[in-house]
Amino acid sequence: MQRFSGLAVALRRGAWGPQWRAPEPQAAYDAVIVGGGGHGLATAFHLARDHGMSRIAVLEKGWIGGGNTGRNTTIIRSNYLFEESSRLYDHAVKKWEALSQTLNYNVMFSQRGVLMLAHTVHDVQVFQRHVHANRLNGVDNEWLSAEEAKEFCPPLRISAGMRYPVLGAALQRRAGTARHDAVAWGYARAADALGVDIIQNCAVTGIVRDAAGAVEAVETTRGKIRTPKVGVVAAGNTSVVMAMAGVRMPLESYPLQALVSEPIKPVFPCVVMSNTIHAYISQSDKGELVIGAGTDAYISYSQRGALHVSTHTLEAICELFPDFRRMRMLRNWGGIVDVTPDRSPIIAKAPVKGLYVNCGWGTGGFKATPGSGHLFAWTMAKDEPHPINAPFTIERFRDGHLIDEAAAAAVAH
Amino acid sequence: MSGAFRVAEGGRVDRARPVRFSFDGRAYTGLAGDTLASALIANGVHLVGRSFKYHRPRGFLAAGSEEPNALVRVGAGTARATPNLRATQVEVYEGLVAESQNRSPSLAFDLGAINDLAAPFLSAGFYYKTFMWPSWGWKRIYEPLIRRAAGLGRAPEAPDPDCYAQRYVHCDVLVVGAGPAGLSAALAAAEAGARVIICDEQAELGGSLLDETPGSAHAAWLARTLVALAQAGVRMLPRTTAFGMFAQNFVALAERVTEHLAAPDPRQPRERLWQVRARQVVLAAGAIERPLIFPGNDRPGVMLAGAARTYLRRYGVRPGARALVVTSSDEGYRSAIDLAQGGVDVAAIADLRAQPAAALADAARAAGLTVLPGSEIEGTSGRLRVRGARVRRATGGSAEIACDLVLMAGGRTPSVHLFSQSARKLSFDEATGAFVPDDAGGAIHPAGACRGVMEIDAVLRDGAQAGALAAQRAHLPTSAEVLRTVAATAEVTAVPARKPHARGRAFVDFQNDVTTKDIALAVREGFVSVEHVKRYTTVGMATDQGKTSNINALGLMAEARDTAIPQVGHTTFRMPYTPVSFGTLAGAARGNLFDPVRQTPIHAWAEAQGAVFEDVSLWKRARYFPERSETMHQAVARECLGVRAGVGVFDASTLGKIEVVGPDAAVFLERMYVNPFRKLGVGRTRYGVLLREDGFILDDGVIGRIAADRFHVTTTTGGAPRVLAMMEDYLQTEFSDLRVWLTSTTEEWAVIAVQGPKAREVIAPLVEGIDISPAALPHMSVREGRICGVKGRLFRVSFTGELGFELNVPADDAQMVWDAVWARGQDAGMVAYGTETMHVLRAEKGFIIVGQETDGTVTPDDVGLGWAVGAAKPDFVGKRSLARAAMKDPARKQLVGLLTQAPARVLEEGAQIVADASAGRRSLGHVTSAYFSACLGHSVALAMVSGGRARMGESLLVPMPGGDVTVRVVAPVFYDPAGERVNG
Amino acid sequence: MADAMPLEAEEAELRTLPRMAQFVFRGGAEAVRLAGGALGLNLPQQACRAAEAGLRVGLWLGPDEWLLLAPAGEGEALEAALEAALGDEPHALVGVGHRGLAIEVRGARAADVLNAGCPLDLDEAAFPVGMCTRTVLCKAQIVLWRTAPDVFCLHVWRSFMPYVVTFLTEARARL
Amino acid sequence: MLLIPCPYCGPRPELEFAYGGEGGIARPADPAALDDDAWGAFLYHRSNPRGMHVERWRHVHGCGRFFNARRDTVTDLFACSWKVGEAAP
Ligand SMILES: Cc1cc2nc3c(=O)[nH]c(=O)nc-3n(C[C@H](O)[C@H](O)[C@H](O)COP(=O)(O)OP(=O)(O)OC[C@H]3O[C@@H](n4cnc5c(N)ncnc54)[C@H](O)[C@@H]3O)c2cc1C
Ligand SMILES: NC(=O)c1ccc[n+]([C@@H]2O[C@H](COP(=O)([O-])OP(=O)(O)OC[C@H]3O[C@@H](n4cnc5c(N)ncnc54)[C@H](O)[C@@H]3O)[C@@H](O)[C@H]2O)c1
Ligand SMILES: Cc1cc2nc3c(=O)[nH]c(=O)nc-3n(C[C@H](O)[C@H](O)[C@H](O)COP(=O)(O)O)c2cc1C
Ligand SMILES: [Zn+2]
Repeated sequence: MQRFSGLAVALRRGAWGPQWRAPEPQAAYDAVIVGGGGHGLATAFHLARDHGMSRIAVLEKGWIGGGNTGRNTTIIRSNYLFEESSRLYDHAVKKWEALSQTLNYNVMFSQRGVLMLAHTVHDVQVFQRHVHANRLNGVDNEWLSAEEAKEFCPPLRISAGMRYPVLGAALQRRAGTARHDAVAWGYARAADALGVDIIQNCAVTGIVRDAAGAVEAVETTRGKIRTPKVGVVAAGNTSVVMAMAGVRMPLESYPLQALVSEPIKPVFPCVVMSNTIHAYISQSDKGELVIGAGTDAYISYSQRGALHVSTHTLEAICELFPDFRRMRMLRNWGGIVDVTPDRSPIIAKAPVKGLYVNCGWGTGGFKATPGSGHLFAWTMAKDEPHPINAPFTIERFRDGHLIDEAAAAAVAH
Repeated sequence: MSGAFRVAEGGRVDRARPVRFSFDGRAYTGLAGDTLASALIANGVHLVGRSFKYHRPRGFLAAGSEEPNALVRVGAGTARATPNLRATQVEVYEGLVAESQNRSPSLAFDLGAINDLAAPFLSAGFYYKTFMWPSWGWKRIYEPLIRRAAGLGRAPEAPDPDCYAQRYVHCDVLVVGAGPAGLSAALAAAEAGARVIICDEQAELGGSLLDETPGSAHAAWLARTLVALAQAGVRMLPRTTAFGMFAQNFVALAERVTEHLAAPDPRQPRERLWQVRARQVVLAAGAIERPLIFPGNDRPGVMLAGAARTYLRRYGVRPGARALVVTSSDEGYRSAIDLAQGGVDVAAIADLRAQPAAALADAARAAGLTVLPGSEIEGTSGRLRVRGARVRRATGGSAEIACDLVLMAGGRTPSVHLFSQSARKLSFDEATGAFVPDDAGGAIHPAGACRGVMEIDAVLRDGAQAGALAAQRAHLPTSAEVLRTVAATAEVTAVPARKPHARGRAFVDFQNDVTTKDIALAVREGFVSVEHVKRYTTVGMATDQGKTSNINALGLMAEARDTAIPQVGHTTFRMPYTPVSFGTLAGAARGNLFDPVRQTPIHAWAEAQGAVFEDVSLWKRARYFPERSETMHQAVARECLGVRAGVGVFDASTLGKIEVVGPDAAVFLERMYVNPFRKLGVGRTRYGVLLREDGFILDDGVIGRIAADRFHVTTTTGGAPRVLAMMEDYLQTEFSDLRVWLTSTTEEWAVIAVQGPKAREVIAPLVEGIDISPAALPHMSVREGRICGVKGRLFRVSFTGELGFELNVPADDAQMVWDAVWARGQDAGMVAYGTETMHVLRAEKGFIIVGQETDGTVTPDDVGLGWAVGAAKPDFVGKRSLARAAMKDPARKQLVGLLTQAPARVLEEGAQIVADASAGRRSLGHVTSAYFSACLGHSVALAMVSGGRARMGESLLVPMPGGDVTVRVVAPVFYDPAGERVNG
Repeated sequence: MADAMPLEAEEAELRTLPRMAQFVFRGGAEAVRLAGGALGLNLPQQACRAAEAGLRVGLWLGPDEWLLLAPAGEGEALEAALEAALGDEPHALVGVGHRGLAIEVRGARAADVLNAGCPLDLDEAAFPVGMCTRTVLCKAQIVLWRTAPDVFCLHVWRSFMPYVVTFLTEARARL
Repeated sequence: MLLIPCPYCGPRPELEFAYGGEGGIARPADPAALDDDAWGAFLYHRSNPRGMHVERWRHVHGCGRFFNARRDTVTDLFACSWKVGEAAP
């Protein structure tokens, strides 16, 4: 691997080779990861690095990072309500803090702080419950008055005459954003250096099981590949892939939209989220305002959403930040998010031997990427979950042990 | 005089109306009809911006919405100044103030240009490779630096004072683009009787016809056609960009209504969003000229040839004195000849092709122009404006040609943006060297240049056929089957860019400073997919979204990968076509139009009393009624004591109400709620708990049986729509055997709760026809009768633990009844109380609030409502789920009361509960409600605690930032545990 | 309100309508027949159509749902008459005379004003006189009924009325 | 915004509708007879297909009726819709 550093950039003057190879698929691998998003690539990286597995392939039907990894609003935080969740997401935040060094790839993790606005008495109760729960679990989260929130984020409007006044906000200072594409590329480069084959334009079209029902191979658009272990990390397409093994999932896939403004000089120092009126906003290092919109009401694989969903979000943005009303939307896009009934992910063994699934991150899995890859690799390698992901099974939907973050916060960015 | 470069006559500007404006503080004069770009060019100004990354000086590339360079901030003051507007689209008006961007201290001398010197280190993706050492460096040094360099313009710094409007509209045929193709389509469709809308992003309809000399046949056709369209009732929308195309021909248009006016009518919206549902759409969006790739192709004075022609013919300005025309297409010749005729000295036509069409070359030579076939441009010179270009001849040797204008004619790229947004396929057309719409079927009809038809008469025919076909497909009677017979004529031949041989930086994406080298580097580093190259180099990601750069970038990628453009593919076209203001998309939704504000019939009274309100779903509810300078706690304490000691009145009108009527009403409720309802007597009420099918509490409320076949069901305020929707769902799809109908009566009845030991004496004189004695109207009963003379329903219920009544009266009569109650109550010391007091009173009694004690993870048993569950019922919604393993776990959280050691200490709602002081201790639960109880003289709290009912009497800890607070677990009823006061 | 409008009053005008007796009537074919007798009016069976007889109106809202309108004073008597006529025939009759209020938008540009927030095609060919339906006006639900080529009647739940009026007033000013 | 074919009212704008999830999943007549697996599957498992999807909609701001529809989840276009209780066309 060509090492990246400022010095190397100066010396090489652009004489760089490929960041990863473009290998032909081999006939067999020890493990196959379906899906070359951040989670899939991170899983492959950890399988290779931590578990000494060398023959690993990541199969990506399009281009790596082209799924939700490449289309999210990059909000990273760990101030979730339930202990299981905050442990899971904080595991990831800790890894984010070292990720550029781990990968030797600058993923631009920016701990600029995430403010979650409370607009009603009920919001205040809910967020204060989060603050208390997080503090007990060692996760930073603090309560700000409306005035303190405005000081932290000057463009925020907090006047009393608003339709939904700002009553205060929960602030996680360690939270922030990262450069989404770099996460996929950084993991790909690091995994490739450990010998992982990253195979793009290779869609998995079937999962072959042996007489005993165990996974034996995958069918792909580039031929059949034998493997005893298949890890499905296909986000919005999980139901489709799992159906290939005859497994029905507790998932629905919805279009989720985001948009950016034209780039402007820095005006927005942090990340602001309002679950009550559906506004999620930060400013990228290039200058665009990055804004998250909602999901459409119906399941869809169209990777775009309806106009009224974006307009609804911009109404909220203009209400909270009336200075931005003359700003202009530059580009809007959609992703396909796979949503579980309790809005918490599944990182688990599937009910088929040799089949593992990491899905259900819905509107909020980018933040979990480094942790998720680590835990899923563990689960695949040892054939049993790591204690952190042990609660995130498929069976919880049979037994009723839900981890219902949805009940506490409408959306989980 | 409106500038030294204004030609004596011609163009569509109004020479009788000079317009004064300023740019970077200097005053200039233009003419009505000018864009800011044409007015500046008329004044000889070409340096108008700095590029994003290298801060290179930039001028005008184009004359329309595809402009990548000339972005300016327009408008005076902090609130209205708008960044990143294209000078080529901004119409000048008297007093317009414009400013250049992304430079400091000035446009001519910009310190940021130092980046240009560092360019070798700033190649594509350099930041992923650097800034990682030392590990704290990113956060403390590099990121702040990078962030400071971000962005182009400055955001407005005060709230936008303007307003925006929106409109839905339907039509048979929507025509996008009003060039010759669009206009002839609109005319044909209108003649067939269709309801037609035609829009164009430009200030005038006409498209490329606006460049025609006045008096020419085509100019005359334009004038005639506009009149005919108006007469046919076609809705014509200039300054209106079709920016988004969605499924089923749903098209979003943004109209700039007042932006071009010096003194707009303040009632007019600044912009308007049109949401069009069109049966058929004709896309006649034209084509965009391509730049050529050569070193120094970004210097001010390097311009698209077609744009130069537009400046000359439409605006009457000469974009320069001496031009070198560089072309890889036939079109460069036409532009060169036209410009020469318009008084521009054309130094030469440098054709990159070895063998230009002989006829064209001859025509150019006949016009006195020099043609240099097989040329290559090795570079341009000049600092803030082009001074000359080096041309290498096919015959060998290169020469410096002095010029202040380099015009590029790289062929035209059909504008397929909207077609592709509609999720339709494009195919690569070798002749035009561009992607064109794949089919002309369905309900979307590309026409004219946007499908590669370039020759004007063919365009007119193509448009007319598209319009007629669209009308026919919209089911309008047309005499004969309409056919599309015009073939995509590649009038010009052009190939997308190849890498130049000459050294030096050649720009592909002008705004984002992406060079040919960046693209080559990306491919070399393994970013092979077109989408990867886009993201690694940012080509096509600037505010112009690659309108002029994308196709050239594809050519370069194909070359680097040694393949062809169709194998490279193209990036995804997304809305908006050009940027759209947030305000336009948000429309009128601000303040009280952001979301409806629902108020009860008593609201005005409460407001007059000085009530403080809180938001609960869309409702405003009175939270407390402070007297004089009371704090909330003081007011609440007074209100609580007033209710317990005497009587209080509370506006409960926001409670959801559903009238459940029909012979099977009781059976229906029995299946929906956990409680039994069949045997509930007429005139009796019951507290009902509603679960989701997964067994968790969704809602609760009191349900009264008004008649054998009629129930009055109440829900929580926020839950009303949800509960009704869920009931309809079960009724219509699962229990459709039942003869029951549901009607929302939330707003029919206002609800006045009168609570307290003196409640009966207060209401007694107001009630007619109902015996309200304890025996006749026991707790949990309901009667119909007259209250203050109007038909009402009187419930005897209590959410306070006191003797209580809820007067349901018609909403129109509510204030009258309230006034009567209030007047009667004065002798009894009546207080008006709000939701906060209501919360305290019910907490003292241990009554839950759905959403506060419950959070979607709570079963009836968890909150001590196991008694309500009709265990004998074979089924109800959620019953089966209660039998799952997790629901029987003894460690489930259960509702308990908590008492603090220090009586005055009020716990924080949401605070966590632990068993001990050890490190790593785990949460046992949390405080759901906590108040100071003025009646009891100490604080009370409700909490959900793991295995809580088995912990009665235990001491637990509540960790707080200042230290743990010790609490004792008690039963969740603090006041009147025997429940005798309701009988009062 | 009036001076903020660039339109001539007759182009689009908002008017509050007098209070009416209103009922939601639900039931099957036989109930509809019996109710029609008591009402003196055949309830429309065609989707989204209104039927009128004198001052009594039946608006089709759903396949088994009608909104009945009558002069304010007739409410109690009409209710009694309907219940008597319907007897044991399963049905639901619920008084909603206080739940909603009605306003009228009239004038040559009434449809344009409504289309600021109502996504329906209000061309007379698509939405003829006599058509009625529940629909939305931006963020409020309304019942929309075209009573004449240039006149629309809107039934709105009372707490949404300030929103609807503000919305329409603003829309009218911005046409 | 989709144009949704209400079997009672005809094609109407999406804003008038509420989505009702996958269609054809009837509530078991006797839930108590189901084991936890079957009950969990009824509650939560969905086919979530890429392609044709049978789903429920309610014309909530229209006639108020629930109905069934078949829609392609890739193009979002409706193939047909039918009333509750009717057979799928
Ligand atoms: C608009 C939007 C905003 C969001 N905002 C945030 C946010 O602010 N914060 C946050 O934490 N999260 C956010 N998310 C969620 C986050 O993006 C995702 O949870 C996360 O990126 C999922 O990563 P992944 O690697 O699992 O999935 P993906 O990146 O989607 O990767 C899955 C990959 O599988 C591939 N694949 C699918 N089927 C097959 C097959 N049959 N064969 C081969 N390959 C296949 C796909 O092509 C894809 O590349 C947002 C999502 C969206 C859409
Ligand atoms: N100007 C030139 O030098 C030139 C070059 C090549 C061809 N032509 C001629 O152009 C004609 C082609 O006519 P045409 O009608 O196809 O194209 P056109 O360029 O004349 O008209 C297209 C119109 O669509 C508008 N438009 C594009 N996208 C839009 C959007 N999203 N929303 C609203 N408006 C949008 C443009 O502003 C333009 O007015 C031919 O006659 C051809 O000879 C002219
Ligand atoms: C955080 C973030 C910032 C983005 N910034 C830009 C931008 O500045 N310009 C741009 O054109 N697109 C931007 N995009 C959007 C991408 O161009 C693209 O639309 C998105 O990755 C989805 O891919 P698709 O549109 O090709 O389907 C951004 C995307 C993300 C996730
Ligand atoms: Zn309907």
